[in-house]
Amino acid sequence: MTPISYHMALSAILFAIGVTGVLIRRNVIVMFLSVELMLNAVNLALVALGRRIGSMDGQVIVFFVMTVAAAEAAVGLAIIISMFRNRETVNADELNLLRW
Amino acid sequence: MNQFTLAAVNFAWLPILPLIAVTLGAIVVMLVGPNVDDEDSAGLGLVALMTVLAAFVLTLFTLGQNSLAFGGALAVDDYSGFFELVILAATAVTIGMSLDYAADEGLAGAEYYALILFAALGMMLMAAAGDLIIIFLGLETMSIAVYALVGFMRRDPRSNEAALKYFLLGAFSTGFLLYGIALVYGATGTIRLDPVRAAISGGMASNPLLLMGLGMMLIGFGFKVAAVPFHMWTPDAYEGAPTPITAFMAVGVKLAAFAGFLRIFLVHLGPLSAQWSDVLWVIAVLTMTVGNVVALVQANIKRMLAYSAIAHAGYVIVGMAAASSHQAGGAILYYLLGYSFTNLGAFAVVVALERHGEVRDRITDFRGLARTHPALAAAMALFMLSLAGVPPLAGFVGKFYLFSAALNAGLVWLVIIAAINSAISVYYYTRVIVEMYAREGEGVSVKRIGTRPALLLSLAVGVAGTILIGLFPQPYMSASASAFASATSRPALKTTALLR
Amino acid sequence: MTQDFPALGLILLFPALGVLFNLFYGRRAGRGAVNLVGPGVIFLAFAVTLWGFVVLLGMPPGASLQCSLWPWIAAGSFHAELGLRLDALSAVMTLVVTGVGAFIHLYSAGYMAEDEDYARYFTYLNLFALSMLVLVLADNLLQMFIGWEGVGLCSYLLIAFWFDNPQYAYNGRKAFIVNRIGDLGFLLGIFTIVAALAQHGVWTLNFAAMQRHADLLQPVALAAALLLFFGATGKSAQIPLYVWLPDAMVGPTPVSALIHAATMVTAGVYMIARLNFLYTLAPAAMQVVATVGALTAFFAATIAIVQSDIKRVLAYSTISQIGYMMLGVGVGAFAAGVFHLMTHAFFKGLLFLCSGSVIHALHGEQDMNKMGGLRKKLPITYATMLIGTLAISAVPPFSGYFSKDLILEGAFASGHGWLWLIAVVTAGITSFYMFRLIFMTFHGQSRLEPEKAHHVHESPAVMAIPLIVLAGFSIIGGWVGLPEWLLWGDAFKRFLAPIVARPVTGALVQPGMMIEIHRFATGMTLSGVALAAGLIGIFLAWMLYIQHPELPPRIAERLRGLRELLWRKYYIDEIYDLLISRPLFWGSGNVLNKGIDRAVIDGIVDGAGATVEGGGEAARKIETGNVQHYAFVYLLGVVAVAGYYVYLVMR
Amino acid sequence: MGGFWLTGLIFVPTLGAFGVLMQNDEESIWRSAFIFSLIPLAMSLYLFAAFDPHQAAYQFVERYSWISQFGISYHVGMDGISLFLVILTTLLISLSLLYSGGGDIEMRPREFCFMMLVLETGLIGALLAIDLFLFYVFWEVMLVPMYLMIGIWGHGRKIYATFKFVLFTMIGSLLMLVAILYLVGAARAQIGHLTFDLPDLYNVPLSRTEARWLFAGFAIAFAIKVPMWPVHTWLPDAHTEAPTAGSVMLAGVMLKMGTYGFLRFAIPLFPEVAIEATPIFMALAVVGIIYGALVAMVQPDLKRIVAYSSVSHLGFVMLGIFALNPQGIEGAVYQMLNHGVSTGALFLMVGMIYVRRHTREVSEFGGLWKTVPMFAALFMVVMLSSIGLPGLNGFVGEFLILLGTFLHSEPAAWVAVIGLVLGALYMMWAYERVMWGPVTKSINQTIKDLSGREIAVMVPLVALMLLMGLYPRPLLSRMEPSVNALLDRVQAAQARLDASHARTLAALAAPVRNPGDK
Repeated sequence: MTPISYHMALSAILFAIGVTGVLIRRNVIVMFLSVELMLNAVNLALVALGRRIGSMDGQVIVFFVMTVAAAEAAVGLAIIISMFRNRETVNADELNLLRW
Repeated sequence: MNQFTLAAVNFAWLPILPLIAVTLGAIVVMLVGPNVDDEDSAGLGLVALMTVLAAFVLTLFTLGQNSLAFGGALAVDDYSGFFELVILAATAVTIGMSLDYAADEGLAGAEYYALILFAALGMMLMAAAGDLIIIFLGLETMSIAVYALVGFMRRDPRSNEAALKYFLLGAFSTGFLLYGIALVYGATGTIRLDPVRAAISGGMASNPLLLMGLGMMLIGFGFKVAAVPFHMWTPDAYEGAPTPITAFMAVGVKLAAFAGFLRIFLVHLGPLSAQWSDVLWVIAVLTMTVGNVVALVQANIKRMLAYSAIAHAGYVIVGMAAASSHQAGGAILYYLLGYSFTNLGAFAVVVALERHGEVRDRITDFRGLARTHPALAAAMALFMLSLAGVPPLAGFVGKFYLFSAALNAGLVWLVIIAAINSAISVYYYTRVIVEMYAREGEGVSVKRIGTRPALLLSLAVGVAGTILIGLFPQPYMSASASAFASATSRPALKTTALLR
Repeated sequence: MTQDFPALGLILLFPALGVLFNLFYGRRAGRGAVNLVGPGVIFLAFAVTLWGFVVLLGMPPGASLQCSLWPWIAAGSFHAELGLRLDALSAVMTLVVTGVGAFIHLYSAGYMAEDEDYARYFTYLNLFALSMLVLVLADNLLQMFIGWEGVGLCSYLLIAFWFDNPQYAYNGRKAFIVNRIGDLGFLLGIFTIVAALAQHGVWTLNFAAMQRHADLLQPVALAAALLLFFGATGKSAQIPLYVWLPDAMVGPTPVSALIHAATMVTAGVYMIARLNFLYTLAPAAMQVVATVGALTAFFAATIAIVQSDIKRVLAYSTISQIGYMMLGVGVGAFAAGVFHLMTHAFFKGLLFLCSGSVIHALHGEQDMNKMGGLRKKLPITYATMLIGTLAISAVPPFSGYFSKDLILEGAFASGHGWLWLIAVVTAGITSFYMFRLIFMTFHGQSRLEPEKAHHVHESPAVMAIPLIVLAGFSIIGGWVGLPEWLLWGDAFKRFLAPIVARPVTGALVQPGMMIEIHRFATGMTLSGVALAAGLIGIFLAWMLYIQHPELPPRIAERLRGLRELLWRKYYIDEIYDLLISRPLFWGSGNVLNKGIDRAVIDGIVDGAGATVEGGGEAARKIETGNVQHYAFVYLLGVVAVAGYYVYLVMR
Repeated sequence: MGGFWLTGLIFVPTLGAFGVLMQNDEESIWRSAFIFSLIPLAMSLYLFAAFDPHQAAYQFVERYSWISQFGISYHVGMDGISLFLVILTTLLISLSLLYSGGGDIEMRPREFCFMMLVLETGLIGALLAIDLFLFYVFWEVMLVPMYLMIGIWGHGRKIYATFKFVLFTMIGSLLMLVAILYLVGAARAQIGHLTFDLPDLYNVPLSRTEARWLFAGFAIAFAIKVPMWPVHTWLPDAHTEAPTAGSVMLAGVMLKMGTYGFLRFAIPLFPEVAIEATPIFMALAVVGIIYGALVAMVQPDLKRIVAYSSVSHLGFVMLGIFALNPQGIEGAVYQMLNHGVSTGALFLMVGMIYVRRHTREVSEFGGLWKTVPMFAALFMVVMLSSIGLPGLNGFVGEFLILLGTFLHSEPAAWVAVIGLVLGALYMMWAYERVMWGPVTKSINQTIKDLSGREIAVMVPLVALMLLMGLYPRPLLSRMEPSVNALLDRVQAAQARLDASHARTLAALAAPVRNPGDK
């Protein structure tokens, strides 16, 4: 079977991709998707570690994370929408009413 | 058997009764909400207030016992009790200052108060967490609710923007926290906190997984407590949010975040303090300095208070860096206590200044306030002085306690830096006083504070807390100390079987 | 032996009461009351003094009356009490102060008859008398300092009496400041003495006690003596601090007579005589005193030659005469110095009052070039002033002759040949410029401005009486000092001897011993020479100002440089101004105030503030509002933390 | 002994402050404030009478536990040094209130009286506190009302002045706080429990370096308050912009907090370091004396002149303190009182003239004696006391200080005496330009002479000047024991220093023979 380090490496890579996405994509929705990618990367790690340790906790957390992510998505999209209503943009660069 | 379960029930439900109460209250508010139109949402507010008070009373009953519930998922100790009480008080005050603010601003009452209650629920969970999952759950319950609250003024683009920024960054940092949790789990093989401590005290000081996880969690909490360099969201979110929510964030969120932060690091990762106190040393210096120095140049009171909140987080982290001192825990709790009351009061004044539509959040808006509303001005002056650390007010005694703890841990230079920082902070806090008293201005006119009992009450709580905690600190000090002690000195795993 | 004599307190009490009365009720009570009280209290003090004096005469030589008041400053072992002491020396001085003072007060009543500020005037004048008496009767050095500065204050107030003239106000301040500079010396002298005695566990400034422990003072005698003498140069207007006295003449003339001729300015001489036991321990210091005295006497006299303001002539002559006294005490002839002090008080007081009477008659005219021929119009003034002039010119049998003679004798006998010579020459110059004054004022044809000329009038009785009285003293005042081979011979010296000529243990020179001229012939020769010098002076003055009035201008023309030098008082004021005042003010204003205070210190302070604020401005700019920048900063933090832990692991 | 005298003294003003808040019409505000200020005055005078002049220990001591966890107690007591400063405080507060009621303060009298009385609490508390924490609390408390007084009732660049004042003092006091905490920690290591009680903190074994740092922590805070050169520049601004009563309290009492701090805390806590630091402080003091006088000389503004004169006078005080002998220290304490009385009076009179003319520019005046003789005459007396004329109070202090200095180090005294001449120079010059000469500005013809109220304010001060000048004994004798107690500590430290020097010398001389010796 594949050693744990592979899973860990993969999750790290996915996480990094997610982080990069948040940093470089201008569209807030895509940024949010990148965040979801980060969470899922962590999920992968959790599952892998759980399996290695041989406890259920890992998987259990994953379920929690997925639900929470869903809730987060709901609120997040709601915010984005109301934002879009007022400003007609989803471009991160244009969110600079509040600064300094 | 049957009796046993009964007993189990009688006993085991007690610790979560406050949580349940808050939840129920939230649901009730949500259900009856739609039938109430926004202008007189105050009624819902009162319901919420009642709920909180009920929860407060229930929490009092949980005090004194020191155990774990739900197989260790919840820690029922004075530590959680302490934080829950302060959080509930903060929630109550927040609701208090919201009552006619919400009506004034035409906010949808039902959702508003329900969300506040849910946020409170999350905070309490964080305070009571005995388990990494609960930490995570609590954090998210709180955060998601607060995201919504920050963006609650749907028509106000500033509010939207604040919410979005807070949300994006919040979710972003959740990732790191979660990653940290995962790694710690991987390293220690458990998500219960007590076993974590047990595991690491077995000397895994250089376990890469553990250290990395520790770092990641540190970052995650650093974000919530607004420690530099993870603070960037704070000013924007504070400025954009409805003012009562700003207060709620500045106090409630911070308290909850620190509750988790302290419990994990000071208590359960305490044995590894050598591995993180240096990081906190640096973060403390950065946080205090950036917070104070940037606060100097702010023109917007909410933004200024945001940076001041950052700076104060810095002082608290000074206390954490002093983990090696026996005083540290008590000092931090006491400090947070005083800080909460003072800040709530300050924000209450800001709320009092606002009037639907008009934003009265520039420092210059306070000009001449002493002439038009002497009482408000006096209260604000009191809070500013307390934040600046002028004796005999809460802020000063808190600093005093923290600094002596840090010196006790031998962090002389850190304390000197902190002292210089609070000298700097005097400048911008007194600037508000100067605006109110020294500068000649026509002075804003607002609805007489007397006509707003809830707000008046919130102010009164703030004033009373600021003065009493400072003037007669002994009881609060011993309370803080014993509360912290209860978290560290828990007898070996004594779970009450409910979900076993 | 000393005897308690509480009545001494009255000598101070009366003037004090006078001060209070004039200060609080003077204006309400009216001119009559003030004119009664002002001089009255001094006459009362004079009476008490006489009483004490009589008692003192009844006691064995060297005895003293005392009256201790109350404890004053005490800290640690140091303690100073307030107490009064009337012995031969202070008796003489007190008699002069109260006696001459009383008559000058009386004279003032007439002189100030037109001035509406009479109450303030007599307040000051009584206050002066009080301070002067404190100085004279003090039984310890520190209390003497109270009077010492008190008289300085009064002279400040009285010089600037007509303060609405800025020049007068300035002169007043100048006097006080110059005096204060001298007082520093006095103060440091006190410290030196205290320190020296304290080393041996002796804590006292009491004259008697200090005299008992004089031997302990030996190591610091020179320093202390010089420091105190520096104080004296200020008070008694000696080189280098004499510059204030001429300017002090802007005060009311009675003030010039009382303070700047008769009493205050001689305080320095009195102090040195008081501390003779200290000075005799430091011959070098006495050498300095004598030299400074002689030089001052000479230079001041030379300046007096060219002055045309009648009061300024007298002022410089005062400086010069005090120089004589200093010479006297400097060469160890303490008695002689004090003797001259006394006679000088008589005749110089008289001279000033006369000049005052002249000025009064001429409605404030002081320039001798605008006088002349007043002999007829002011007979009393003329007569009395002539007496005074003869006295100061040391023409026997007028008082000046005896006292000046004693000093010269002392100088010569103590082997200060050169100083003696200077003194003799000065004597000549003195009589020259004094008679120049007489001739220019009273003789020759009138040079008065016509509108003043016709209502020139002799002064009223209240002013004339003091003139006559003082004139009388100027004649007979010296007779108590007849040479020992004559009648009651040398009474004065014998009276003072126990005080000023007491052998001091460890002293290198024994005063009293050294100035005994037993050879009658020598004595006669000496006084003969001095007398000759005086007469020559008078003759020259007569030649130049009576016989050939046209000569002086030509001589002045011929010796323009010299005249200018004298006219400008050797440019001392200018030099001080250039070397001290200007740099002081310029430096304080530009270097200290603008430079260090504003620029440097405040610069640093505000700079620090600005730096912090600038840092804030810079740091806030990081908060761009762009959420991705925030995430980036966040990530930097992540990298740092992660990096740290990687490092921990790798280590 | 005991009773609640000191507590009353401290907190009656606070009660008064809130009592004043109750008042509404201006008249009753001023009256009640004045009456409330008279109570502590009376009490302090009673304590003067009841004070046992032969006892060095604290008197009228009260002690209650406050923050037991830190061993902090409400511990107050009075000794021969604080006694007089307390009386000075109560007196000046009453007089300032009496004066300010006469029209110097037009706006917001209620707040003003409130501040004044709170300030009194702070000042008296700081003077009587024996517990370091308590002291620090009062030390900060007195800062706030003063800061607000300058900010609210000040003139001109009052904002700049207030910030400068607060930041200067705050930086100092926070460093002091750190020092206090460190000291307490060190004490804990020795005696096992936390305590902020001053006596317990004596003789805490500290390494030389520690002691030096801690002393610095205290000394900087106090030096800023004094203020010593070169940290004095907040003073002229604060003084100049403050309302009259503010300047009076600031100069009269607050500055003394610095010098008092040296006497009560810095020196007795770290005598060795104090002894070592003496040359530095003497030098700074002397510089301050001369510097302050010279700069005062060239100020165009009467208040700035007086302000800089404070720098000079406080220089004398510091000089006396660091002479570390009875003459010096008693002189210093005495000089604190003198300065309080005379400078307080000066500020009051400047205020009186300001109320009349709304300017303090020297050049605006001239020939005032003609129009306001009583004012001018009183001003003369005050000035003379300020320049230390023998027979008035100023001289006693300055003489003792200079004598003490001379006994300690002659050069310092030699330079310091120059300050006397300069002092006379700038004061008299200013006086001459303001009071004498012709009346240049016609407006000066019309100004009124002192009102009854103003005379009532000045008379006690002038009386004190004469009394303290001619009969200082009751004051000096009461100070003596306390001062000696302080000096005993200093001498003990001196002995220790000498001993250690001897040891080091011995060690140098014979390192081989007795290696144990270090």
